[in-house]
Amino acid sequence: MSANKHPLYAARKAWTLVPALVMTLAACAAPPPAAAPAAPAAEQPAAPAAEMSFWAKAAEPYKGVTIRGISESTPPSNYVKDVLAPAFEKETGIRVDFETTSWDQQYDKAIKDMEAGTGIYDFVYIEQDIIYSYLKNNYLTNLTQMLKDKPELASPDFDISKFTSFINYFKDPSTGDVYGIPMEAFVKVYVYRKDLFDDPEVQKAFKEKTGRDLKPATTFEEYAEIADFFTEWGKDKELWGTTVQAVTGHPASFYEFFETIAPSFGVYNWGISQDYRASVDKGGSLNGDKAKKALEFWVGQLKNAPPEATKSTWDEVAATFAAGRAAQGWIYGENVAWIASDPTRSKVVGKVGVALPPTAEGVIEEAKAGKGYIGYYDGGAFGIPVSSKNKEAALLWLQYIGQPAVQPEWAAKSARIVHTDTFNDPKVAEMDTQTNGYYTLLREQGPLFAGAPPFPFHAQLREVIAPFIYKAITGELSPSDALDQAAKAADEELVKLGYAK
Amino acid sequence: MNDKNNSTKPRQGFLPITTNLFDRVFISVVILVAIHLLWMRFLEALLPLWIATILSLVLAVIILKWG
Amino acid sequence: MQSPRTGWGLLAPTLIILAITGLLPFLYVVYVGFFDWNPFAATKDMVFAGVNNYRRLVFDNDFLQSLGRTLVFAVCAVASELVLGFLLAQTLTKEFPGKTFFRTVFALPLMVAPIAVGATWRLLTMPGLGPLPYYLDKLFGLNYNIGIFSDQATLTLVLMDIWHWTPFVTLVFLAGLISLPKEPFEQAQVDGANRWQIFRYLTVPMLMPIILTTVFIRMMDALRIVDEAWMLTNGGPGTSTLFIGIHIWRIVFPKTDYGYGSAMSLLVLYLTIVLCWLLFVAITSARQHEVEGMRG
Amino acid sequence: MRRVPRNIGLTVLWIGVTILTLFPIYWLFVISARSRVELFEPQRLIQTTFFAENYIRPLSDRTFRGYIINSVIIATGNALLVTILAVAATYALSRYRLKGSSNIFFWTITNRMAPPAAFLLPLFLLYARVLKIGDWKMFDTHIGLILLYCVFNLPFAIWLLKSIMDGIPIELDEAARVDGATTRMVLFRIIIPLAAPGIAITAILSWVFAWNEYLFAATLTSVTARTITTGLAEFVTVTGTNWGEMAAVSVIALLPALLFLALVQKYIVIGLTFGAVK
Repeated sequence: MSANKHPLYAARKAWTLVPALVMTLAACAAPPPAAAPAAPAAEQPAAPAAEMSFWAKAAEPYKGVTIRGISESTPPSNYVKDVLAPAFEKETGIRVDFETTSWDQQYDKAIKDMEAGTGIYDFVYIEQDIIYSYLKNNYLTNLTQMLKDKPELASPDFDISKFTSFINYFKDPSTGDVYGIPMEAFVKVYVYRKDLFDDPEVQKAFKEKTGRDLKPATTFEEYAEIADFFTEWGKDKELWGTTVQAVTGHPASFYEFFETIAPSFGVYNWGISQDYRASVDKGGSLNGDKAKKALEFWVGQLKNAPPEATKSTWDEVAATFAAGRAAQGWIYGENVAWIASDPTRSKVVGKVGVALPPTAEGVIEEAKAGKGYIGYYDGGAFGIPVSSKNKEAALLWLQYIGQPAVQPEWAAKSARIVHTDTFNDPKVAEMDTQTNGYYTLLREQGPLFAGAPPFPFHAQLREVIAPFIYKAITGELSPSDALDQAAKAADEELVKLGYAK
Repeated sequence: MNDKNNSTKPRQGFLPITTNLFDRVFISVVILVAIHLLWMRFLEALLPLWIATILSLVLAVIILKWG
Repeated sequence: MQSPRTGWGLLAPTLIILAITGLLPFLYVVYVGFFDWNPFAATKDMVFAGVNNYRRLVFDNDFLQSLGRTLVFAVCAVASELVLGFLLAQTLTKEFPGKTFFRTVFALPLMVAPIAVGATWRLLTMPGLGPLPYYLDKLFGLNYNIGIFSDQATLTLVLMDIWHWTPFVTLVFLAGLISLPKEPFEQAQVDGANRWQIFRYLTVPMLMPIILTTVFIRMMDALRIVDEAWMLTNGGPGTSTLFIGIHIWRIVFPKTDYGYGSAMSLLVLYLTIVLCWLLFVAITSARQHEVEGMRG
Repeated sequence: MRRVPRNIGLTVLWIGVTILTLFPIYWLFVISARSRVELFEPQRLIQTTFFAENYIRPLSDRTFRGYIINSVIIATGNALLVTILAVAATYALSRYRLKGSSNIFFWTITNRMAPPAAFLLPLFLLYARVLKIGDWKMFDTHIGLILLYCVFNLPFAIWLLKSIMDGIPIELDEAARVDGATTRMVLFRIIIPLAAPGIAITAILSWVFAWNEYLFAATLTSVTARTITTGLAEFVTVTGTNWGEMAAVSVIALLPALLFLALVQKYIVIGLTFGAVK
């Protein structure tokens, strides 16, 4: 048989198609030359002339350096990437390559880089809950020390004392030295549908049913009552009584329980004791009565939540509330702003009420006395890995994003506040009205909330406990059994990790 | 072909398939791992692990030679 | 016969690249597998642990369960794909209006990125947001919620995998069916064999190498499914779809338990290789059989 | 006699199959055309409005266009490399009596079997610390991913091409050799033309797999070589998964693959036929 007569010989054309295709594709995908001018230039924060000369002068030796950073792709980060980084480059000649990616990816990559000491990243996003792990492993540069050592790099305009109390989470507890410059901060608050709560007819129906006046819940009994009522009332209206952030398989459900529900029942620090014990008989409170009551309450609210609750992370919970599918719920503060103000994303613009989360008896008093807390103060900062090879340029950059001049615009664009003064800005005041007082709450009640407990084993322990919470959600385990088993597993893990003796 | 070593030539031993040297090494390693894992799961409480090691090495020799 | 040296020369680049990107990391994982190593433990250093990781593994119920459910998933998915793929390939050997169009469109899922497949199915099945739960409830009164019911979640994952990979199986089978010699079939019809007999005694044996090869390549991929399942269910509800790939991911990433995760990876790799090797041997002997059968 | 109605039946069957095949993709498109306020409307199967912003925003974002270009470079580079290597390798495995060639064949395939998660750490170390020249690292480079994708594409390509090579009668080579042809001539004049459909399929499937890969790309790239699939993960954020834009980018990512499919659909089965014969 000769090659030419082979039946497949004709099909050879397919081969010639490949390069042609590739070229077509490349042509399609290539950007038009010079099509994207530095758009953000117009939004550049106006800085006084004197400061400009400081940045330019201090950055002189580092001109042309590229620093690289990584963060989660959030509105505050995207603002940094799109606005602040180009502005900084323009002033200093230091280029900022800023990688924004998903939440788990940014952790993984930053940790790999710092653990291996490769020095890929010159600044990394530090979420509040991971800082203690990073500090334990000496991943981060001491910024206070570095500013002292290199006064020529210290901006006259950068002042640690201008920050809100949130910056305390990024200090080494023993020395008070700062390791991260906060770039976002929120609290997880109780939100409710103001329009429904204020509706006379709804109020009447509620009064008839329960004998009480309809107002935002301050206790869990009231919360459950309101949830029951609205679930019943909203049966044919696509409305449910509460949101529950109860996805299984994703840490979001673990966080809602341990950072919001459990503390407001009086179980702090995940129920882990000072000497790192979890179960009650070893001195912890993870499977104590309060924790069990809290889990029972929370899982019990699933019946009042829309069907997507068990697939809901913080994203979907916010989306659910924004779609007008829940009468009340716990929502991370960074979402409150857009839910209350952005009509392209939310159906409940202008109908959102914000209040302190409901609490069990005595918890508010404990929080005020500084012995406890009622919910989660979340946020993140940028820090410089010890392995970075461009620490000086990165230090300038961190001061740049920490200076007062850039704060108001940034806050208005992405609902985050890290400076005390920012609260007074007119733009923020306007947002405050739109959200019915979220920013006032953040300012005045912020200290009642707290960040994650100072564990150097945050993610490790979370992964051990979380499956039991998942099983409580699906009903595979009763809340009581789930916490008993979780406490046992947590104790074993803490011994294995070498923290508990 | 002038093979210096005959063992790389495929042959039929007591194993149900035709094997060459690499195959037999591979089978030995697979069995070695399997024996150790099963030993740890079921027998280690009674007998120490090194017995498994000796056992699987003996088996490996048998397979390499006559497999 | 040409000199083996040219042959090795042609093979060398492949072997070198695979040695660097495949073998080297493998050796490193073997090494780490013998250590206790978690950078966020009280001691962040690697501590030699002998076979302790493996000792823990064989008693680790979470791991064994995860292994079990991965296997169940892979077998269910691949078996369904084989049956469906075979039936659809049969229909494609015949002429009917619109065949080319259907065949082309059918290959579409193959082109979608696994992570996008997961996202697509999540949008499809998300309660409150997806049409599937809505219409199942409206039309059949079925309470479909993959956030609560584990069997539904597993079933949905199997369906997703079928949707994604049946086209591939179908195309391979179609290619196989087209290339079968015609004569034995004509002869069998002359001899009065019925359809079942033709299928049982002619088609299946002659297609055996292809069937086995397809099982081989599909099993290999189904056992290490991560992206799609991660996007669709996150391993939930509870831990009911926590496949081994996701389980390892959890151990290695958020938990940063590098030693244990490495040991686990290796054990899974070991099991996959053994399974695939058995299939491989079966394929080789099936081919030999076929060759001998043709000669005989 | 029964033939006509039965084949109409097949058409009906395939219409059903096609609807099932297309519906998830259609839904992806529907979501990509919806604004966030429209998301919770599962009952609306027909999309009448089009929220173009989902497409405009990523497409007007320079970084995102960069991702697409990176994906094109990496997928194409990898497909070409894999195809060339696989042709050479399978030719060697098929035509030369190499010691332990079936073992080598099996070993190459095992490279595809590893559960990737644990292998990312050594790969990261390898790329960030070992494979570097001065300041240049393999980390976050196109060439790095092109080489890495060989790990899962080469086994597949070799598996596919090996049987194709075996299917080409060895007598053809021998006849050519008798006429004085060199190895290169045999390869280019006989083997490659004959195996062309199979080679094309190999290249296309490799391209698709490389285009779609997520995990390695997410770990081993940072800014300069990020691909479109890693871009997808950026939409899953604390402030709400941006399903609309994510779906839009998925649709965009699907387009080149679709184009491929439309252009080569004729050869897919022919290409596989060759491979499946033996």
